[in-house]
Amino acid sequence: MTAGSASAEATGVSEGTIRYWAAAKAEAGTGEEPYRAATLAEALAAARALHADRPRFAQVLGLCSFLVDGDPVGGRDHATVELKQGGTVEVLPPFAGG
Amino acid sequence: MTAGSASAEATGVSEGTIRYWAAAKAEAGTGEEPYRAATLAEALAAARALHADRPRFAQVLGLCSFLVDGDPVGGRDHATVELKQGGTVEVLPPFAGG
Amino acid sequence: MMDTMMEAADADPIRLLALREAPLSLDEVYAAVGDTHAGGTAVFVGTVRDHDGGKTVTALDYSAHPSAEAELRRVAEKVAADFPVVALAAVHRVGELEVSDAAVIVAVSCAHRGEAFEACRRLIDDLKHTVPIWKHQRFADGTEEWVASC
Amino acid sequence: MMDTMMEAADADPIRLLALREAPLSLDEVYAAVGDTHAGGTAVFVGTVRDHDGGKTVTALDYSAHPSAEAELRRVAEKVAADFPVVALAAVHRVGELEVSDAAVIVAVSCAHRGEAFEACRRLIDDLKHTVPIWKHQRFADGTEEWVASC
Repeated sequence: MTAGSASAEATGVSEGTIRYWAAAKAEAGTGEEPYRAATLAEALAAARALHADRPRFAQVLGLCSFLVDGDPVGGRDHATVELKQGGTVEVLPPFAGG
Repeated sequence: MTAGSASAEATGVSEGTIRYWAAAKAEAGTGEEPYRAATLAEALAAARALHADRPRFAQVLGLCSFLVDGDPVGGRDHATVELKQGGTVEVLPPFAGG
Repeated sequence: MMDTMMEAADADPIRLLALREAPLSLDEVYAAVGDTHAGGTAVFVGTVRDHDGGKTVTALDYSAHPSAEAELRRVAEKVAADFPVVALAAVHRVGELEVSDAAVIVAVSCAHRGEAFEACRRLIDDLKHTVPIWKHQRFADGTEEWVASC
Repeated sequence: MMDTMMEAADADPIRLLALREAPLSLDEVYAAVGDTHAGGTAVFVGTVRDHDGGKTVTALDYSAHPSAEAELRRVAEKVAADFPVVALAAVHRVGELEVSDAAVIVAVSCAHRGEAFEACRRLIDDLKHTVPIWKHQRFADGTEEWVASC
């Protein structure tokens, strides 16, 4: 057990699923991928690192709104949005209905 | 020939037709009646006198707009609107389309 | 009565103007303003309400002055000039109508919805204001009324 | 995909809300907001334009987040609360669409046309702003684009 993972448990790192929609899914090249993070900010930073080879991923991510376990994150600071074990983060690009 | 009618010709009195529409026709009790007048003001004054027994005629007339020989009278002073021989005065109550 | 229908050539945004005794068709008016360049179509349907001023309306009829169609065209041309209209249509019913019948249908297609809404609103407002059409209502209590003339 | 249709009881002004893969019907939406108390019905139809940003559109598809219908209801309820709405309906198409197809139809009936226009405008504006639906376009030159995501 590396120090990192041990302390991770202590500081509330949890595992769950990121679900990408529409343009975010297209740029990520996948509809779902796991997250291992304590906050939304950490999960998104990890996703950006993971998809660093995809030029437009970060750009689209910057336009998106997010749901955590179904609740809109809205304007809250992503670093203060804690993720739960087995939870979901949904990545929603700007809407374009009608 | 009475002085009145002689001088009437001299001062441009002409004969023509008044046509009433919608509520004006209903209150006048007729769709058409002749006019003998030099101006629109005179023709309407004569019509009011003729239908004095119809209480709402004058009231509806007051709401109407007029066409003289097809042209809208608009805001012009009725006393300055000259009538032609064989012409028409049309009496249009307020519109209520749609 | 008047049952003419003036369908203009394609280039002309005014696709359909009519005064009709026959019941109006929403599909016809909507189809008339169909255009691949349009992104939005705003439509307004004026219907016969079952009450007016607290009285129950049982029947209603519209009558029009002979100049009504020419006035309707003038209104339509002004809207087509003042707004980026792709296509426009306006039909008004004349004669006897029943409650819930459509008395007027106007429709405007534009590239974007904001323009379509504004042009459509102007079209119906100007139509009501300047086209010589009159509305006569009969009420359940046996009375009757010329709308706007009392 | 979602093809549910929520038709509310008569007392509820919200008569029809739906997301559908099948082509939309203007008649259905208009019929849904028919009401003898209404004097005016404003309708907006959003259609697939054949060009966008100067490029020719050849195909288009809409996809929706599972919460889309609940969001649509929230939007409809707010409009029904903020305006004197007699009846209201909104249907949005999902899946593959062709040019000129109707992507969305919203309709509002009120006693008077001013209210109907304003409520209808709010309904489509709020729908576009808050209902999680996405639009993907394919162009004649082979390129494609997620609208509002580039």
